[in-house]
Amino acid sequence: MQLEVNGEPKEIEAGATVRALLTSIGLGETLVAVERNGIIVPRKDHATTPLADGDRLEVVHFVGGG
Amino acid sequence: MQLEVNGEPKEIEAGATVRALLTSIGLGETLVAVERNGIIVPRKDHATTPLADGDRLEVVHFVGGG
Amino acid sequence: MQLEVNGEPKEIEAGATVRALLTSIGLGETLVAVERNGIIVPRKDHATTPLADGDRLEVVHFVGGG
Amino acid sequence: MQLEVNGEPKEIEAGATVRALLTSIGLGETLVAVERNGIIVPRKDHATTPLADGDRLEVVHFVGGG
Amino acid sequence: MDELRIGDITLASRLFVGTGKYRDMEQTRAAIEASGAQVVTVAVRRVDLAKKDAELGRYLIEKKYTILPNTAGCFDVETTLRTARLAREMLGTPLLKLEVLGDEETLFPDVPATLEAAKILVKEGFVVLPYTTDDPITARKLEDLGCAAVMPLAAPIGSGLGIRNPYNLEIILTRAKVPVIVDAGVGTASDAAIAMEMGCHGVLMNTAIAGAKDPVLMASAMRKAVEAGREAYRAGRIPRKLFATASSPLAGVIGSKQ
Amino acid sequence: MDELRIGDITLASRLFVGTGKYRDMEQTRAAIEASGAQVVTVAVRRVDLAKKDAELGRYLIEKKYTILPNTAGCFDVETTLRTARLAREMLGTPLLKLEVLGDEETLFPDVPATLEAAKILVKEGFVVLPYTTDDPITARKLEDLGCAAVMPLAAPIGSGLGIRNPYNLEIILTRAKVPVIVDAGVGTASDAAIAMEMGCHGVLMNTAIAGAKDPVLMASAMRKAVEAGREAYRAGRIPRKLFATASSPLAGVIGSKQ
Amino acid sequence: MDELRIGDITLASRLFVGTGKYRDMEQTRAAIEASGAQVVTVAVRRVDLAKKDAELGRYLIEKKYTILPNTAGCFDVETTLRTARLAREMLGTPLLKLEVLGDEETLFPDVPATLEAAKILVKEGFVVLPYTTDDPITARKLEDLGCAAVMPLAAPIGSGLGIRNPYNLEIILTRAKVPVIVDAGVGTASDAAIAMEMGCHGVLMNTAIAGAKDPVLMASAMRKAVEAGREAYRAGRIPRKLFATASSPLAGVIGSKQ
Amino acid sequence: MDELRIGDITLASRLFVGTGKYRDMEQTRAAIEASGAQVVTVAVRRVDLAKKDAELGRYLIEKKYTILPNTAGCFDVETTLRTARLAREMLGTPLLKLEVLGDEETLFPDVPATLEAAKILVKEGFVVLPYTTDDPITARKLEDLGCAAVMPLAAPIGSGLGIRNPYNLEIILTRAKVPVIVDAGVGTASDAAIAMEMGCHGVLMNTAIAGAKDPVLMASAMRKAVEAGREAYRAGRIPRKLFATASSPLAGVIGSKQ
Repeated sequence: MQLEVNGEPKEIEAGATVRALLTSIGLGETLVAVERNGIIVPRKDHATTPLADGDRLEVVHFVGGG
Repeated sequence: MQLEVNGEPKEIEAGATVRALLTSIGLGETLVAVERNGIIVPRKDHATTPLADGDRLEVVHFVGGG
Repeated sequence: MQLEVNGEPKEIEAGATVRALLTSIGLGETLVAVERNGIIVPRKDHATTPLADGDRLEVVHFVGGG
Repeated sequence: MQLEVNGEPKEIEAGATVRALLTSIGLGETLVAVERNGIIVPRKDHATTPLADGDRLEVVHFVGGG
Repeated sequence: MDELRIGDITLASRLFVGTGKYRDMEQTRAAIEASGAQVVTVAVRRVDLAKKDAELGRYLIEKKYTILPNTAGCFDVETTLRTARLAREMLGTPLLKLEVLGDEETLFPDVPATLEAAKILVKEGFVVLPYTTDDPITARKLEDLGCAAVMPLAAPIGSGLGIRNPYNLEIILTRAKVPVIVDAGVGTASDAAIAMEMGCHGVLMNTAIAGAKDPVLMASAMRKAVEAGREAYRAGRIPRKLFATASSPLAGVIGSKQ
Repeated sequence: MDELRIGDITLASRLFVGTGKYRDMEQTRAAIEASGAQVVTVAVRRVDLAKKDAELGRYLIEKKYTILPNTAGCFDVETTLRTARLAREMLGTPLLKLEVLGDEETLFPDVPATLEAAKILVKEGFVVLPYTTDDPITARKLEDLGCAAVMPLAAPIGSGLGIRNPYNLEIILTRAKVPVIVDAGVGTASDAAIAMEMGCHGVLMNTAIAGAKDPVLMASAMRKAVEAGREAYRAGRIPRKLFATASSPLAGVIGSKQ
Repeated sequence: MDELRIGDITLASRLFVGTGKYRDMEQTRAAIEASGAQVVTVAVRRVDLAKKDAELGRYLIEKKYTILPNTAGCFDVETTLRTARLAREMLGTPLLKLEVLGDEETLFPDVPATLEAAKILVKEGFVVLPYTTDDPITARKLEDLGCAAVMPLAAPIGSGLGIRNPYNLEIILTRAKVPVIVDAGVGTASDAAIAMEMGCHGVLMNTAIAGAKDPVLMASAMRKAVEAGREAYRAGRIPRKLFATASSPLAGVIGSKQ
Repeated sequence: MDELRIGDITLASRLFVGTGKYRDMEQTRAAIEASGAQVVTVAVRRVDLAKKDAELGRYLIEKKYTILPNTAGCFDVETTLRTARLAREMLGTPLLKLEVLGDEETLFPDVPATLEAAKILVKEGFVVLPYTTDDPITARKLEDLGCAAVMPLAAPIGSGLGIRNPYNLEIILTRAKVPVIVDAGVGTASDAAIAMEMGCHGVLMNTAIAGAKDPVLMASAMRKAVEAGREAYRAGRIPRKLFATASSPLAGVIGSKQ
């Protein structure tokens, strides 16, 4: 299925969870946060939250800022 | 009937118009403006606008200000 | 004889007065002042003050300044 | 004999030296300096410098200052 | 001709004066006249039923001053709107000095309420001149809402502190497409001159004149200061330098060798 | 009548202007006239034997300006004294702007040399107006020597930095018994206004006018600024406060409960 | 012990530092350490899918810094709220530096949007430290909404202009019941010291350190400046006077008569 | 190592402190120690024959402070010279803070007398550190006479006004080849930091510390402020700009389109 991750299109197998997405990107679950269609997905729910075709995801971390 | 004019109670005969009120106060119609229950009463309508018991009126003019 | 006028050498006939010097330069006597060997020559004495060989003269006027 | 020490009159026996004066005041020789009639008396000469009647002496030390 | 346009008014004088706090009507008249101002601000207040007196309004109209009613004293949008409408009804003209105040201690504007009121009043056809902070974002929003000018404060009303933040004012001036009029905080003549030298289009004041020991003389001082500042702005001042540059020629001094 | 007395001269204008650095004689004339100044400074220089021209002096005399010759460009006492004497011989009047400069980079005065020259020139009968630093001790010494005024610099000559140290100037003003005229450093109109508001008795400038993009307009600005500052000083400004004071009455706003 | 409490955090250091604009992670680490700061701000940004790197976050957590995520870069309420919630999810703590910006040129806050976002985020349990203008009315509203501190700008972000309007800041300090932290505009050490001397409870900066030629040395300078300013505030400075007061005794000089 | 050399003395601390006006010897000791100063000024006064006490001198020598005797209180050259010679006789070292004062009200230096005394004392082998006005010409003359440093005042002694004329100080710093030490006028920590940030080589103060409500805490503040200012000067501050520059990246905010 097709997702939009951080504004860019991304293809992932149907039924993948948030955790699977993060893994596919090469990210662990600490020090990132995920928003799905405008709503936070709490870390504890990453493994149990399935994604759907067309989902818009934001995956963020901390960068230097003031 | 009983009005509230500029926050103070005022007694006036039933059926009086805005013009009559101004006259009773001793005011002409230039350089004042009248609001009745929160709505401006245009000067041209002073003579034809009857007041009702319980009306709240604001009668204002210019004073020194900066 | 040889004078120094405003830091420059100037030749003038022997016995010339301050007035003669000014005339030879093309200056009148108003709005200039003359110093001879460090001493002011008052305007009234211009005509009667003879110059001597080697005299150092300053002939000044007003210029724009602040 | 009669001295003036720091602007005040002081009586001391004839022939007294600078050192004797300091001793009589109760001062040692460190951390003070002595001027006699406007001239410094070096510390090494305190013991050998006799005072004379009418001498004006300044005996100074350090005080708090900025 | 160096004139200022606000809405469809054209002004030769860039000094706007208030009418509050004078000793009496005579002093008010003399000070306004000495100021040379063409635009004069007034407040809208309830007629005192005991001693009604329209002398001020009559005088200003007779002398053909442009009256700029304010909404001073209003601390919420609703009262502000009603006061503005009453002013327009009284005068028949849409010119308005918009003030929505935050609190009595500072008399600083309430920024969100000012924006909200400006939006409504512009739509109702008012020519809105809003009193605002020196925040460049708020100034731009007011301009974008259709205000005819922006009027940032120099310092608190009546404080006499002068232009406390020329940097913010400079940012506003750089970006504004409507006239920028310094409103509030001027203390003395040089404060007004500085505002004009920065490129402000006008200065509005009341207490600096009315509160001076001699208000009429101060009004004259302010007139000259605003003109002086404007002329200096137009004349193009010399650059600032750390070191000196002689004004008299250094050559030609006596005694020097050629 | 608010006039300034220096020596036995009485002046209505408190602006003193220089004549250096203008584009040409026509601009000089127009700027001086626009400034309203009555006292005009000039430098004393060797006649250029190639192109002598006394136009400036003639014009100033014809127009009845009070000419104030300076000793600008002099860096030692001897040259200063000789220049002063030549100026007096030329003009027949004892008025003198005394300058003994320390170096060309700063054009700051040489304080000991200025004091020495002032002492001699006062004894010779000159009416000495000395250019000095803003040092209150030096100002007092110059006054004690018999100078007719003291003229502390606001900032380096031609720098346009304005009054860099109002504190020193205020100390001088508090203590002086002769007129205090700010000489040098003014950059724009408000600088002149500030000097006058502090209580200075006059302002002397040249580069701020002659160096402006439009010198004649700047001359007019300076005239108004000096007048504005003086009037503001006399009018008695409002005190400075951290918090606000309303100019419009806070009572009588519509909608309020009695 | 002179400590600062914000929400339920207790801090010995009153310097808050950002982590942006350093050359590399090593310089970031060295500068933060030299600053002595305990609270460190970070931005929340999309993971760059090409080169993801969580080094900064890991380091700050490992070193037990208190991380203060900001909403920098957000120009509307919605994006701000979402960014705030992501930050909290990531960190597990409710501390938030709230920024809703007005435009990129000034990076001044959008006042109404900041107020709106603050209201929502406080309700959601965030400990909100809002970046704001130096407007005392807005500062009070933010406090009334339940913000844990107010953080007025001293000057535009990254401008290095220092405290451009100490008067507004002083009004805020006089009235605030929550800590006041100067955020943005500091350029050099004395700017930070001045803020603390005025009674500010802390200073937050990034560019002044990261943009210095030697950021690590500047970080040390800022640490000392904040401490110096705080100590001077607590020590009670001498009053300002126009005239002098001797520090050495005037009596007892040699040669004087008794 | 960032050290200051004056004559043949090498100093790690750039703060010079006076010893006047403390409550008692204990407070003097604590404040000097907290300041971290290595050079300590003292005055030379007549021994009070009634209660002679050399405690201060003994303590400073025991603790190996570098003692800098001053000629404070001297208003003429002769008294100054005699006081200087007595100080040298007492201490055996030629270090001298030269003060020749103009009057008691301002405690400004007498410029010609200071120059005259400096000339003589340098010839007599003193290492002369003269207190002077901020006049760049006088500063240069003192340097040319062989003074080991120049010490311009920031403001009147004990006034606490801070650096009243940074422009003059900057001119002096640009031109000086000997250390420039700000002497007098500092009021609080930021004043000292500003002096150091401008590039001054040291700061000398007394009243700002001794007159604070808590002198020992203020001494610590001053120590940190001088270090902060020096480090900031060496670290190279960011340039000042009117507009903003983001410290957090503007790219990568959530919700944005690529």
